[in-house]
Amino acid sequence: MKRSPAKMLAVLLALAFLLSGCASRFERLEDVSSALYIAEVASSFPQTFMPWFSRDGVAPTISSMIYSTLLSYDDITDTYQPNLAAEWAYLDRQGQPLITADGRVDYARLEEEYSGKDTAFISVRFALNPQATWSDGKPVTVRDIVFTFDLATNQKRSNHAGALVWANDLMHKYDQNTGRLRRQGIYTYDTGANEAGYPVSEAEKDHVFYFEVSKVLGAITPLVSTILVLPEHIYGSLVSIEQPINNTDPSPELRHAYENPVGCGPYQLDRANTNSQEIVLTRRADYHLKAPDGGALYKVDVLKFVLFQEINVAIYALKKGHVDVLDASVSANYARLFEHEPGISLFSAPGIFAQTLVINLNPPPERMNAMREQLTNPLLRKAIALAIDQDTLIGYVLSGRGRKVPMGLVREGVLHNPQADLIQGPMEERLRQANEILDSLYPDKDDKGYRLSSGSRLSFQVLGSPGEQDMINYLQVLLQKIGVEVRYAPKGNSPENTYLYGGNFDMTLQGVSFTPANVDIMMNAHYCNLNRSSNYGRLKDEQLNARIASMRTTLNREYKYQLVQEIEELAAAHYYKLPLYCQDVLSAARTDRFTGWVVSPGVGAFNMDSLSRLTPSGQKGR
Amino acid sequence: MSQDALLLVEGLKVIFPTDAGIIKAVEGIDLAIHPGECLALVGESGCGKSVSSLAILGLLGTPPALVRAQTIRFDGQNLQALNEQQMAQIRGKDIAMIFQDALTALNPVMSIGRQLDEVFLKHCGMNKSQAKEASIEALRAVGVSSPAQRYRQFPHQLSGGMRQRVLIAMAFAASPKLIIADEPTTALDVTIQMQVLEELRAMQRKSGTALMLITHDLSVVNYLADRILVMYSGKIVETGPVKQILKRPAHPYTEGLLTSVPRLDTCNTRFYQIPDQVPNPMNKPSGCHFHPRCSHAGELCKQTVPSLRSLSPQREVRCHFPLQKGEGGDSQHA
Amino acid sequence: MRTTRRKNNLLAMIWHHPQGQVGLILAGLLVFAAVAAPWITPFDPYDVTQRAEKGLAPGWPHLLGTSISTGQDIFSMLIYGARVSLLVGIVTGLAIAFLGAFMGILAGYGGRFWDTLIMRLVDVMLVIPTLPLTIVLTNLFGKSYGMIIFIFTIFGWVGLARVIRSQVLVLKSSNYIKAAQLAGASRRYIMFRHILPGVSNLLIMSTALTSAGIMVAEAGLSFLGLGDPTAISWGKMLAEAQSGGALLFGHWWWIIAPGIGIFLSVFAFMRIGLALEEVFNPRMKRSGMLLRLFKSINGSYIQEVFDAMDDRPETDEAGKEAAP
Amino acid sequence: MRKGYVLERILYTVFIFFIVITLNFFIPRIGVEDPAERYYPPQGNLTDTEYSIIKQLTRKQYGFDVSGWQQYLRYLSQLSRGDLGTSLQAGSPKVSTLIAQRLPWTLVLSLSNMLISVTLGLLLGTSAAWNRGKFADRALMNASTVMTALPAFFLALVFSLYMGFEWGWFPAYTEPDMVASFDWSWRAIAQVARNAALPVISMSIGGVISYAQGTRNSVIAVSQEDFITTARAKGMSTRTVKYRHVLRNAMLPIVTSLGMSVSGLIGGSVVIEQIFNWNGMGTLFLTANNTNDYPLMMGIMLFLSSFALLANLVTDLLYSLLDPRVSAGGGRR
Repeated sequence: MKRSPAKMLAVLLALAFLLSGCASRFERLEDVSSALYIAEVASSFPQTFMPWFSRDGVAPTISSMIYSTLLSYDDITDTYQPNLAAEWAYLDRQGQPLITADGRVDYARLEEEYSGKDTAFISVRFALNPQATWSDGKPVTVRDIVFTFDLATNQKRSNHAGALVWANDLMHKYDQNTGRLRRQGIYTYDTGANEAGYPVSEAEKDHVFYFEVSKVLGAITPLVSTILVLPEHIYGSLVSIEQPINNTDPSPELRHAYENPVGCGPYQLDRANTNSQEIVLTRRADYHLKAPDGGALYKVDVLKFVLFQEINVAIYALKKGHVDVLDASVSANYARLFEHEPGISLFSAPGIFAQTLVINLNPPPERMNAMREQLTNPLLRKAIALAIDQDTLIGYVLSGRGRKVPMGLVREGVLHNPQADLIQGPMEERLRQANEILDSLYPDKDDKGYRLSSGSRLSFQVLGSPGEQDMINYLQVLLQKIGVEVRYAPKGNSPENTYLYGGNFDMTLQGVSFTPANVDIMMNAHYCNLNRSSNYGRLKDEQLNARIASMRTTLNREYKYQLVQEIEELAAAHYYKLPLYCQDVLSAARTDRFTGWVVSPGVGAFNMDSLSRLTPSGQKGR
Repeated sequence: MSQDALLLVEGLKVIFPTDAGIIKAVEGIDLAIHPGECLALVGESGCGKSVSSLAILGLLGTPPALVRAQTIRFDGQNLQALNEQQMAQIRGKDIAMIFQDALTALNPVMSIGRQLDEVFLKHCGMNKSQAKEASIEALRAVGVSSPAQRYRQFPHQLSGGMRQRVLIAMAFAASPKLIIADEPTTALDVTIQMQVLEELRAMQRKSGTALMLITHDLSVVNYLADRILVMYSGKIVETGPVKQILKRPAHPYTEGLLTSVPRLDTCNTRFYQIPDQVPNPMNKPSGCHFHPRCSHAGELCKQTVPSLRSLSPQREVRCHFPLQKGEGGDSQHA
Repeated sequence: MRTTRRKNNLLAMIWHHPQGQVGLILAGLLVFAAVAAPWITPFDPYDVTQRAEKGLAPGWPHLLGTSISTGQDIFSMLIYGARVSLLVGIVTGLAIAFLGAFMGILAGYGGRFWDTLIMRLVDVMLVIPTLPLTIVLTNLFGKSYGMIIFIFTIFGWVGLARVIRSQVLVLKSSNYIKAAQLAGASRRYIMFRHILPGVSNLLIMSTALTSAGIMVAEAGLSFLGLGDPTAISWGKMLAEAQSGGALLFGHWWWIIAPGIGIFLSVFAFMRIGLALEEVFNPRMKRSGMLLRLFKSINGSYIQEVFDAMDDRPETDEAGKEAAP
Repeated sequence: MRKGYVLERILYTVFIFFIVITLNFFIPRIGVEDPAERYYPPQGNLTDTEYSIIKQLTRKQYGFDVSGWQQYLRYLSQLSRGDLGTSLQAGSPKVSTLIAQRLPWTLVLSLSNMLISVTLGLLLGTSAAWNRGKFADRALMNASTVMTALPAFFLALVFSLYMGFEWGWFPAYTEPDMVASFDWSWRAIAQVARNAALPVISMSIGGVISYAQGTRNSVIAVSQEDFITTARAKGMSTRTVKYRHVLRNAMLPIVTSLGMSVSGLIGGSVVIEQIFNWNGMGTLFLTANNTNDYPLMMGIMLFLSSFALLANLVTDLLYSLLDPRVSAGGGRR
């Protein structure tokens, strides 16, 4: 009797919860329209869509759908596809396009034309697609291009926007301190193209423009394929030196522009349905690119990006049918989960990042110690490289879902150099070689391994994130076989306590990816630049530096690729970044509403290619 | 004689079973209080006197206590046969209690006015405003200064003497027939003690209420009581009229109690102390419980429990070797 | 004197307390597991060569299966996890007892200045959100168990110091301290000879209870990934189970196993703490035991007790008649 | 007298608040000489000039371009305008805006947790105390010794595993459209209830038990007080004694612990929010931590501390209303 109120309350609460549990229903399962539900794994969604803002999380994906670049670049084939720019060409000294008969870039003539020393830059001509419009209906004109690239080169007005780095090779230069234009490098009808010797007719004045870029082959790719073009009619009046575009405290007008993006990409933001958990994009009917049959290039009307904090949640949502596709790679451990699941396909694409073991071979004097001193010896590094059995690592760490990487770190394509793979042969033989080297270096050996003359054991720490601990443990086992000890050491989660830039570590892990598009920048970053770049172990080799410099500046593409291959060999001989494996990209998508998913190297099931091939499967969701 | 007693208790026993053993708190006591009479229950702390009074009123929690009695009769009613609700009707109305420490005996978060009101509301059928008037009047009657103001105050805002007066006012509120006063003045300063005792006696005289006074302080007994009941270790060891017992104690324990009271008329420089401590209630000595501390004890005392023997019509003692023979006491009284 | 004698057979006193016995046995088992982990585990979870197929169900030889993410033997991880839990729990418990006693006694007996200062500090500490600050601090100073112990100690002394202070205030007004003061004992002497022994029971008891609390907190921090990333702890096991897909795969054993570890260690120390509380403070005895006693003593025995109180039959008559 | 007490408490709270603000200013500056070292944007292939520009800008952005004292004063004036700073998240949202977005969702969890814990705890605790030693009491005491050793996040995982994944009674993770599509319709409210079920249950089990145990012990302790005997001796009915005399006094320690749970109301659900993917302050904080968003972290810290302070103040004042002894002098502690 006395406990009845407590009991009643408990029963009521339980009932309330149970009843509410019955009301469960899911939007996607009832959605018959052509809307794709995409699970995004991120801690939060951006509320603003200034394309230059953020390179983290979902923002780049969304931005690339709302905005467009001048051209699209295909890493693998090293070719450009038109986007905002319908056509483009390097120009010879007379202003004639350097194009082969089949419409490709004529690299041979380019080299011929520009290799001399009498000119400081290459001229490039672009013609915009006249069909291209902004999502508010205004046409995309050369004014937008001028505004965008002018802004990107002016640090005073753009703050440290992401565009800063990529606009480096444009000859358009501003004074860092005054923000005044020092050298013009962009020309249109209105900004003196004809006067500068770049002919633009009256009829083309809204579509034709010229760039002057550094005399390197790598100059054009980042400019045309990474910088998203901004609408001049929106931002032109808002941005100034006082109110730079990438601003931590934007004016209300600027903020409004950030939050309500006007882009020229295939999709536009559906502000009404977008919120902190869901970003909704709708397809623009007037998008300038069309499918070969004249229909819409992308088959999906609506994209709903749904935010999940954690990959497990997203996988659960996919399994439950809350979403169509996961825009994140799935761990190999989860492959089993999808194998027998009807309506879900698991895709496997080769990865593009080679995981490497970086050895600190040149620590600053204050970071030097006895162990690190050993690592400066390439023979020791070679012994370590010999002992790394990629097959074992792929088997254990990736459950077999990965591929081997040669010493040159480039696995296939135009840059691949089979000669760079210095280490080959059966493992037993390699271990024997390794021990031979070590025996000659360290006469003091017991059953546990080698010792220095000081008596301390040959032992190194490998700095890694907690997720990499397991892999390092396997490395430990592999190197144990040749009597070298490595141990996991946790790295902090902020740059300052990762110790990487100060060279305060023995070894660490790093992903490396060299592609024709980035090889200019990345080879420099990985092997030359000592200042806060990816060259953690501070490799310094004059010959290599020179080779990379000429690789960056040559205008001969064949020669450039040849140089790249030589660099691969040179770098491999340093035994500096030792390849561990290349992890496959696993992705999963539901096939009950859409079929036609495709994957390509390094990319999961959700990609623009898939979007242009998806077809509704006709049957409603479960 | 027991027929006309206001309260008659026979064979009251209280035990507390605990993990370590059974505490025998009260081992069968008999007592009778007549209307208007003041009976003093005297003994050291832990002898079971407070427990007895609580047991009579049914205020002991069961558990932890177990209470047995042959008779608990009040005003012709068998209290043992009453349920909790009926007992509540008797408590406060017919039998009221005054507690030792007024600070802890008053609810700290209720104004004293409201605590007083409760009695009038419950037992006197008054409404709230009547109760308030009656409470203020009651406060005034026990000598609380500016009672209307005190009415609103909380216990911690009053002095010790004032609080005790409040308790007295509360006890007398419903004009009960019997008041059990458990060490009413122990917690007070000596000067305040006198004032409070004065008040208590005046109130008792005025209303003709019977008073059961529980104390260890013989001077208080001397001041208020008519009859004495000395308890030791759960048993009554001596009863009789106050004057006789104070003058001629028959039990060595009573004598000890008397000698330990500081007196102005004698020149003892040191107080007499009864040796040792009160016996462990869980493991009491065999025979007479007092024998380990008794200077007169013999072999008999260690083995046989002495029974309560009559010394004179009004006096009884539980001792194998009483100090006084019945006649002496009797003649004194006569 | 009395307290020292008590302390000598403290273990015995806990042992004789039914609840404490459970606690002692469990704690003993856990300590054994922690110390003997390398010998009693079938696999060494730190050794990658001893890993099995990922995501095995419980069976032989993997009693509790293997983890999905690494293929480590869950049973062995469970045993090894005791090390972290016990180490952090006990060390922090002791550190808190030390700091709490110091601060509490200083506040209670160090004079007005210290009292005000420490009590203000206590007020500030109580307001600061502990978990977020812990997260910030581990971020700043790196993740290690030393750091966790330090942070727990910094935040943990507050409650204990307050209790100790009020106990000291009670002691201070007690007669024997006053007597010692009158006798001219120095403050330091009184502090160490009288006050410290006076609060020692409280300290011993709270050390056990704080240790239990710290074990839960440590598991929570490890769960959030703030513990030593190289060590195997129960909290981290739970975090790995969550992030590694135990829920998706329905591998309940991977979640239950560390949960049992946490439960047993916390339970053991709580039992010991509560037993100490009751041993030191018999008034705290739980009513449930009393009542069970009521029931276990049969009615006739109670009756005997009551009967035995009566005066002997031969004298009884006399007494009855003599009664007025 | 009472006014004086209120004023004293308020002044004291302000004083502590000031200390907390100052601490909040200094903690993120521990060991930071140059914020550019700590917070500079993701690595790229920067040239030296670019890097030096970025450093300068970062310093300015964090206000490290002026001396320490000026930074402190600037911080104070910024706070006085109610500005908690600007997050490093894309789009530089205001910390206060982010908190305002997440706060209601955390409150949904913690308030229902508190409501359930307190009501059920009080009911169970008092009924156990009235029936001391009987079955209900012993069941509660046994449950409490077991449940206090089971941390809430473990329960949360177990519930999530069974009630969420295996049996599908409740969403194992917060449905992503819950926040997005919330519009105060019954459907939306039911959805919130459904999603909040598991987090709230796993949080409140411990809460109910500890409140029940606290209430029980408090009620039993008060029942043994002298004034309860007085009340019974006055002839008060059992009911009056229980509800007017015992409960009122037994509530006092409960109010204190209630105050403590209120001050932990917002910060207390970090782990649970993380497990159930609940978009509250806890996940906001963890996100800030993972992305080294110090302005956001410190803004949240300050908000939590201020909330706790306010809760403590209200508890103190409430306590003084319930217990007349407090405002007269001394303290409740």
